[in-house]
Formats: sequence, C-alpha cells, structure tokens
Amino acid sequence: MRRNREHTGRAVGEATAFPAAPASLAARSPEAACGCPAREPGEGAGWGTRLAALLAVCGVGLLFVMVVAAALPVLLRPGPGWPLEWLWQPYEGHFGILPMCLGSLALATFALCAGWPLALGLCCWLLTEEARAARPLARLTGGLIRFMTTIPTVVYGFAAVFLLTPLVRTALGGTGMCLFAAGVMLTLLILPTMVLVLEAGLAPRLERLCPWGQALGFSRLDLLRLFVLPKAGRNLAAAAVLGFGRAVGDTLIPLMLAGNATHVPGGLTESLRTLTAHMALVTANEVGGAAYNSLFVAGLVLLLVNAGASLALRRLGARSGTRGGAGS
Amino acid sequence: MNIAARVCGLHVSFGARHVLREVDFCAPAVGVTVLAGRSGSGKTTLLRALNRLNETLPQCRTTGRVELDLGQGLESVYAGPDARPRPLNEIRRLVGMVFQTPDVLPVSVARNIALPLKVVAGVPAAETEERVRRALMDVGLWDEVADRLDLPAERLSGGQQQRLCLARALALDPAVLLLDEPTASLDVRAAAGIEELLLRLAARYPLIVVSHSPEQAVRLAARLVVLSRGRVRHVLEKGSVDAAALAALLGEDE
Amino acid sequence: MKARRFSAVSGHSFLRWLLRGCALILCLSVGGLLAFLLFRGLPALGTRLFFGDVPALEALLGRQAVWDGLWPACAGTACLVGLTVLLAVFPGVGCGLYLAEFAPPRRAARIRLAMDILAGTPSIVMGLFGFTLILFLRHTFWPGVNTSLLLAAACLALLVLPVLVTATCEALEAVPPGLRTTALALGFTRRQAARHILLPAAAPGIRGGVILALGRAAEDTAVIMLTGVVANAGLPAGLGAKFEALSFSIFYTAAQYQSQEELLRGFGAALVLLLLASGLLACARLLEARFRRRWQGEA
Amino acid sequence: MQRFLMALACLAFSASAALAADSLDAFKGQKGTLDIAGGTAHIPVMKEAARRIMAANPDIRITVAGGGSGVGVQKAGEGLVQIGNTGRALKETEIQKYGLVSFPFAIDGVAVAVNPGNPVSGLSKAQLKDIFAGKITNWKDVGGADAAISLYVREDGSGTRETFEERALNKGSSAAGANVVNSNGAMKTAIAQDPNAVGYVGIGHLDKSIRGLSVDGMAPSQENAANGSYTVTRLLYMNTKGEPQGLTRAFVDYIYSPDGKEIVAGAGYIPYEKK
Repeated sequence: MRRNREHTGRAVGEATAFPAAPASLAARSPEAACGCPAREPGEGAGWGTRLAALLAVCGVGLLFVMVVAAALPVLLRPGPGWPLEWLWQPYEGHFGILPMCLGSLALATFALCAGWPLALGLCCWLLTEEARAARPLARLTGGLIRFMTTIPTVVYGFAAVFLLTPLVRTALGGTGMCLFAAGVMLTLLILPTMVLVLEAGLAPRLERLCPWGQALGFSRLDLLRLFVLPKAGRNLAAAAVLGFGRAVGDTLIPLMLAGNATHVPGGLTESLRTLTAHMALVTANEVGGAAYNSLFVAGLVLLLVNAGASLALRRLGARSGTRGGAGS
Repeated sequence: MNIAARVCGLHVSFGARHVLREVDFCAPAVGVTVLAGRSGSGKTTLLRALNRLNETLPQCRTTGRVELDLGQGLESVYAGPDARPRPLNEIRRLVGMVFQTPDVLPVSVARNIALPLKVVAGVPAAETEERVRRALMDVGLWDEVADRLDLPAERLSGGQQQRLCLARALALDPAVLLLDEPTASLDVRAAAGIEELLLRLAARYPLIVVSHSPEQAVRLAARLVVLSRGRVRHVLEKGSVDAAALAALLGEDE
Repeated sequence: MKARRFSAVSGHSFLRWLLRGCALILCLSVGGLLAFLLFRGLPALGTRLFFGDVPALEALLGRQAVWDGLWPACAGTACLVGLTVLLAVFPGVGCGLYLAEFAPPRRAARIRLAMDILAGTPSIVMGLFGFTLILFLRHTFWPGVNTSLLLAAACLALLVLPVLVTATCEALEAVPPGLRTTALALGFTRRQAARHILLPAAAPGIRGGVILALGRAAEDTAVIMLTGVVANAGLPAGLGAKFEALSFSIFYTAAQYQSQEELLRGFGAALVLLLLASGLLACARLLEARFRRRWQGEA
Repeated sequence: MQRFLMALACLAFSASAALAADSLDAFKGQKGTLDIAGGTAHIPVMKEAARRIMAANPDIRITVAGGGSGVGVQKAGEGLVQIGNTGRALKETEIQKYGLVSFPFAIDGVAVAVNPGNPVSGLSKAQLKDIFAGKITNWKDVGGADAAISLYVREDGSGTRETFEERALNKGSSAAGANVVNSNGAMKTAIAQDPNAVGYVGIGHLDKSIRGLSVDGMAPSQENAANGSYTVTRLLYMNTKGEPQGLTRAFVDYIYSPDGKEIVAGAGYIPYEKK
C-alpha cells in the first residue's frame, strides 16, 4: 500500500503522463484531486472476501473447463463412436446421443406447454380473486405453491411411480412410464418457480393501477387483462425461460418415470430417455470408453442450454430465481 | 485566538452539480461555529467536507485546502501537492460527527459505545467499561440508562438516542465535533437539553454546528457563517446580530 | 343494451371460472399427491421405520449396525448436509459480501453472471464433475482418494453456492445505507464496517440463506448418486468413507423394493424427507420475515 | 434313546455352529472397510454376508453398492472398490487393462420373466428373439391375451443382459423402444406392476411376484441351470484388482466357506466350487 501512495501523490502534482494505474482503480476515481479512497488502509476488500469470491468463480470455471475440455476432442473427431448420431447401440459401436437430446427437448417442451398456461392462470387468479368465498382457497393455493418449492424431486418421482404410473398404464396403455407421466410431474415441478416469477413481475404493476382503475369501475381482472398483461411480455417470457431451464435440468423425474428407452419418442405414451437420465445411467458404467465420452457431450449440451437460459433471463431482466432452486 | 479549522478555496461538486464554490472561513478553537443558511445552500455538504464523508457519495470531486487542528496544529485533511494527510479512518475518528436523525447502531446501548472504542480506538476491554460510563456521564445520560445498558439502543427515546450518538463521538475523544442539525428531529424540551449540553461541551471541544433556525444559531454561535447557494455570504461574530436580523439576512440572498 | 351487458358478464365469468379451474387443478393434483404420500407413509412412521429390529439406543450410538432401517440414511444425510454447509459458508458469504460491498461494477457483473449460470446448472452435471475430478486425482497426484462423503459434500457445496451468495447479497443490500455512513463517520474502515456492523446486521437474512442451502442439499440426489452414496453402508464413518443418504434410499427403494415392508419404508422415507425440506423452508421464511420487519418494517 | 438323539442333534448343531464360527474367525482381529459394487444379482448374497460379518466384528465396515456388471469392472479396475462383482465372464480387454482376478462363486441362470397374471407359459427362442427385436408386439401372437407387449431390458453394462442376449437371443439385440431398468430388483418391480410386461432376471430373483417362462421347453430353475438342462446360464464372479489381501481375501474365502455357500444357496443360487 505504502509504495502506491507516494507514487500517486507525486504524479498528481506534475501534469506528467499518468503511468498505467490498475484498470479497476482508475475506473473508480480517475481524477480524484483529493486522496484516492481506494488507497486508504482497510478500504479495499480483505484477503478473506477476495479469496471467497475467487473460490466461487473458480468453482464455476473449473466445472466449465472440465466439461468443455473433455467434450471438445470427442466432438471434433467424427470417428466410429461419434456421439452426434441417431442410434445408441453400445455393443455395435453406436454411441449417438441425439435421441436423448430430443427426449430432453420433448419432455421440457411438454412440461412448458402444460405448465406455463397453468402458471399464468394461477398467477392471474391469485392477483385478481376478489370473491369472499374464494378467499380461503386463495390462501391455500398460495401456501401450497410456496410449499411446492421445497418438495424434493425424488419425492415427486417416488409418489408418481406408485400413483401416476398405474393410472397412465390403465388409461393410455403401454408401460405407464412414458413421456406423459414424466411430463405431468415435471409440470408440477416447474409450476411454483414460474408462478413466483410471474407474481413478482405482475403484482407491482397491478397494484400501481388498482386504486385509479377501480375508481373508474374496472375490476382487478379487467385491469390485469387490459393494461398489465399486454405490456408484461418480458416477464412472461422470463417465466417461460426459467421454467424450461429447470425442466431440462432435472434428473430424477425422467430417470424414474420416463422409461429410459434409447429411441426417438414417437408419441405421448412412448418411453424416452433424457440427457440427464442418460448421464445418471451411463456414468457408472465404463471409464474412458466412447460411452463415457458421450457423457461429456451430453453435459456440454446441458450446460449450453442452461447458460443460454441464464443469458436470456439476464436480457429479460428477471434474476433466475434461486429461491425456486435448480433441477436436482 | 487559535483556529480549529480553516477552509480556503473549497470547491465541491457531485458529477455535474456544483454544490460549494470558493468557500473560505475559519472556526475558532473555543466555542461553537454555526453554519446557517436556507436548505440547499450546501451547509451540510460543507460540514461533510471537513471529515471527507462526501467521498462515500458517488462521483464526488473536492478541490481546495481544508485544514483541521487534530491535536498537533493545523494539518491538511485532503491530499494535495505538499500535503500528506493521515489515513482516512484516523481523520474520521478524530472528527466526531452527529447526524440529524439519531443513527444508533443496531446493538445494545453499552455496545454502541464499546464497539467503536474496541474496533476504531483499539481500547483494551478492561478500559472500555470505564470510558463508556464516563462518556454517558458527559452527556448526562448515565442515570437514565445505567440499569438498561443491555437494552437495544432503538428502545431509547429520540432525545436519549441523540445523546447516545453524542456520547459515542465523545468516547473516541475527538479533536473537533461536527453536528448536522442535531435538534431538528427532536421535541422542544429534548432540543433545549441538547443545546444546553452543546454549550457546556463548547468549552472543551471546538464545535461546528449546522442549524436551520435563526434563534438557535444566535443562542449558540460564537461565530456565525451565513451560506447561500454554495457561497459564504457573511461571517459574523457573537452578539453582532440578533435573531430577527439573521432571519432577514437569510431571506435577502434568495 | 341488455345483450351487451350479458356478453360482457358471461365473457367475464367464463374467464373467472377458467382461472378458478387452474387453482382447482393445482390443489387437486398436489393435494392428491400429498394425501397419497401421507396415507401410505403415516402408518410406516415409527421406531421400526428408523431402526428396524435393532433397539433404538443401540442403533443411535452405532453400537449395532442397522440393516433394514432408515437411521443410517438419516445420519448420512445429516452429516452430508452439515459438511456441505460447512464447506459452502465461507465462499458463499464471502463472495456475497465482496459482491455487495467491494466489487467494482464490471467484476460484480461477471460474478453475478457466473452465479446465475451455476444456479441453473443441472445437478447431474455437478455429479459428473465430481466423479471425473476423483478419477483425475487418482491418476495424477492423489492415488488414494475415493468417491466419498467429502467429495459429495464438496460438489453439493458448489451446487448450493449461488443460493448462499444471492441470500448474502440481498441481505446486505437490505441493510439501510445510513448504517454504512454512520460506521464510516465513526472512523471504521470499510472492511471493519463490513465485518463488525454490516454482517451482524444482515445476519438473520444470511441465516435464512444458509437454511435454504441446507434444504437444497438435503433434497438433492443426482449429485451424490455419482459421488459416493451407496445403498448399504451403515453410519457414516469418516470423510473418506462411503455413506447412505435419505434421498438416494428413496430412489433405490422405488426402483428395487423386494418386499412390501421395504416399500412401506420407502414411503416413510419420502414422508420424512418431505417434512425435513418443508420444515427447513418454514424457519427460513420465519427468519426472513423477522429480518424484513426489523429493517423495512413491512410484514 | 431320545437323549442320545438329542445329544447327536446338539453335537451336529454345535459342530455346524463351530464350523460357521471358525469361518467367521478369519475376521476376528481384522479392522477397516471393504467396498463392494457391481452386479445387482449379487446384492442379496453380499448384503447377507456383510450383515453376518459386521455382526461378528463391529469394527469391520462393509458397504454394498449395485450398478451392474459394467460398474463392477470399472470401479474395481479404477480401485474405487475392493471387490467388483460381474454377472458375466471378464473380457480379455478388461483383464489386460485393469489386471483383474476373477473368483466365480455361484451359478445363476437368466430366466425370461412375465407377470403372474400372464397366461403364456413358454416361448421358443425364435419367438423370444422376435419379441425382443420388436417384431412381435402383441401377446396374442404368442398365445397370450390381446394386449401390447411392454418390453423391459437392462442397462448396457449389465451382465444379465449380455448373457441373455448372447445365450437366449443368439447374439440378438433388443429393440430401442424397450424400457431400460438398471438392476435385477428394478426389473422384478417393473414386471410385478405391469401385467403385459416381459423381461429377464437372474433365476435367484424369481419369487411369487413374477413368473419364469420356459425357453424352448427348458424350465428355468437353478437345478436345471446346474445340470445343464437350462442353457441360459452364467456364473457370478467376484473380481479384485490383483490378488486380494487382508480383509478382501478373508471376505472372498468366507463366500467359499460352508457359511458362505449357505448364504449363496439361501439367495436362490447354486454355490460354485472354486476349481
């Protein structure tokens, strides 16, 4: 610290070219005629907080480097065991994971198409329900949604295996472990996250309109429908992106409910395998083989999807609600 | 009559907004210097320039010389061509400050004083007990809170909290005391108590007080600095003006 | 005139009933799920669920191995979650403090982006990361290392890190700025102010974040599946040993229960994990409500 | 006379107890942990052995994990576990790469299993091959009820799968649309719940919740598997990296001891004599 101080003191006096001060410092107080605040002892971050931030960022960096470093060589060498194929037959040397990518996409899209409208309906109802009779139901639903954010996905999966699968089997035939069963449970999983994000976005706008609007005779529903929703495009999109990210990231529900078949799912009642379930199944098997490499490509695809979702969320202005937590 | 604080050519601006222009004044070592002026005349910014608290606000630029007597004669507070100021936290320790709304720390009454003593002044634990008691005695708060030292400080009344802030500043035995409209948020009776306390302290510490009420200014001031729109209009000595005249002075410059 | 009003009202009520329908769908489905779990799980609750046929005291003290009870899994989850929070608290709170107090704007934005991406990372990728890390270490300079409680806790710590960082950051931003000015005016340096005044003031919010992280670590299965959890390991014996966990035993039972008794134990385990997770959220919300009421004064 | 019989009985009992006791003596002074992973068919045997050993000597800690034969080879090879179980013979590449040593300890047939409610009692290998290749998709084509066949297969690394596809399907492969379950236990659970299910498990896992089908007239039972009249069989192997020492050696010997054989038979397998 000492050496720096003289350096700045002398330089400020003479109007000589200012040597390249560390970028972050210059940005903070470029021409501070008075003593630069960052110079004082005890001003900057202590080694403890700096180390902690370094640890946190290095954790993320290491994770990305590991996945990319292991996945890239496999991707760039289109040999026999190339993972971007449509056939997963380890014994015949085919290690294509495209069916799994499609499986993940299909499942997440199903969960989004079922979950997003339901979440929007729920959020609108929670914000605009005025009937006295529905007051207890509104409180119950609000409490249930907050409770749902804590329900572990393995408990969702467990209950579904014994409650939903037999129903689906009798109703739709087939093995009961299929896209529909896993999709329904994923919808329940991502519903609370989306409702909370929507509520965080729509509630303040509606409250601002309420006194003025109701004075004019509009009901809260009209206000929401006519004035708030048309301009809440970004918030609605943010909820959808967050829900999609969380649906793609979950492992347990597809592993327990989707049947894990390695083909491209044809219909609602066909079983499929998602990327995450594939990683859970195959990681244990062999190290160094083509199957093992396909895991890292799957991991890379998942990370890219998730990073894309985070960037999209950042542009849409909603922080990815860590309250709702990520898939597990 | 030696001087506690001298400001020459002080210029403070926040981004594009120039708050203080070419401010020059001296504060006597004994007695209360009152900075008077209408709201927006920059008196609070001037007060904060003395202990460099403006730097906590974004995009602050301060030029000019500010010298305070921190025990070894007048020394500059800002780094300048030939000036070598003390570390910032040491300057702020020696320049005690009390804000308009009492800002007690979210801890117990005793710890409100003990924590700064331990962390800032590095006073050993054995001594803090005694210094806390002495500080509370100075501000006449000891008999009221002697039995409630472990109560959260927020439970005290407005006047008591302001006295606690004053006691906290005094405990660090400052060289100068800055008070930013200390009685603005208090009822009349508590305000009178604080004013009487300030006059008593004026004998021991140089006080610089910002006040918006002419009556209070005249009652307290040994020297009166009248500010308007960021410039010093008049510097008046004690007794050279009464409350009505001061009110007129404040009114005329707008 | 009358027709128009009628269509407005009917259009109106149809929409209202549609919205109410959504709420009913949610209540019925989740209510049904929970009722099913409670109906099948409640009868299983009891000492037999946790300790099998081993007397409770013997099992608790670990003198006798419990083979067909949940106690080893519960002990495993407790140790895992404790170790995870222990590993995650320092980087989490420290990074949150650095972000709220000291980070220059550009660097702060980069760290926030990294935390957002980490928050969204699927946990199975974290498990793969842990598994590969162990293999890498074994082949290079630490051949003795193995998938274990410590590895699982480290990967979980990385997973719950964003929860802690965000909670700390928000708690520090919720502290009124006047407090920071007061501390500086008293002569505290920024570092002393952060350590002695701001952190204690934000402590309840941070504690809420820690409890959320606890819940998140207890519910996770995908990470530990690849980093050292096994079906039968008895009580956790040291950082380097394999361990059992409640969430994994639920998954294991769902896939391969051999007898009705094992199935009942699975339902009991699911109920226990559900109560644990919701209990943790309840006190996290309690803490946060008290913290908010103290600073912002709203309920 | 009774007294004499009583004496004989208790003598025999004490002898077997003594016998059993001495096979546990090997663990008297031992300490430390032993990790076992791999073949899911072995789990009942491993778990019961671990239970008895840990009951005899609480200082020993034995952990049992499943995962399938692939896991057994890989984890034992990487040294992550001391004993890696496989439901199939090791491949040459695996022996070279990891230097594993095999200890076959039981014979286990792989039976085609269906839900008890399924009227079908037997299938030919040709029918079996078409079913698992996805060509036959309805039970009525093979004499069952008119319902779609729901196929269940094991994950890729499973020894049971490899043996089944090699021996029963004459190196046929399974349809891509089949549901994948990752252990014998999971296969049994799935078949027990789905009336139209068909899959394959080790004969040791056959119990009243599922029913084994005869293949080409061969009835699936351990005796037939032992005397060769049921050909779809494989051995259950314990594999270690290099020659086992200490606790691992003691565990392997314990499985071959009479007490161990009793556990193996109790789990529904035929103990296999180490040559």
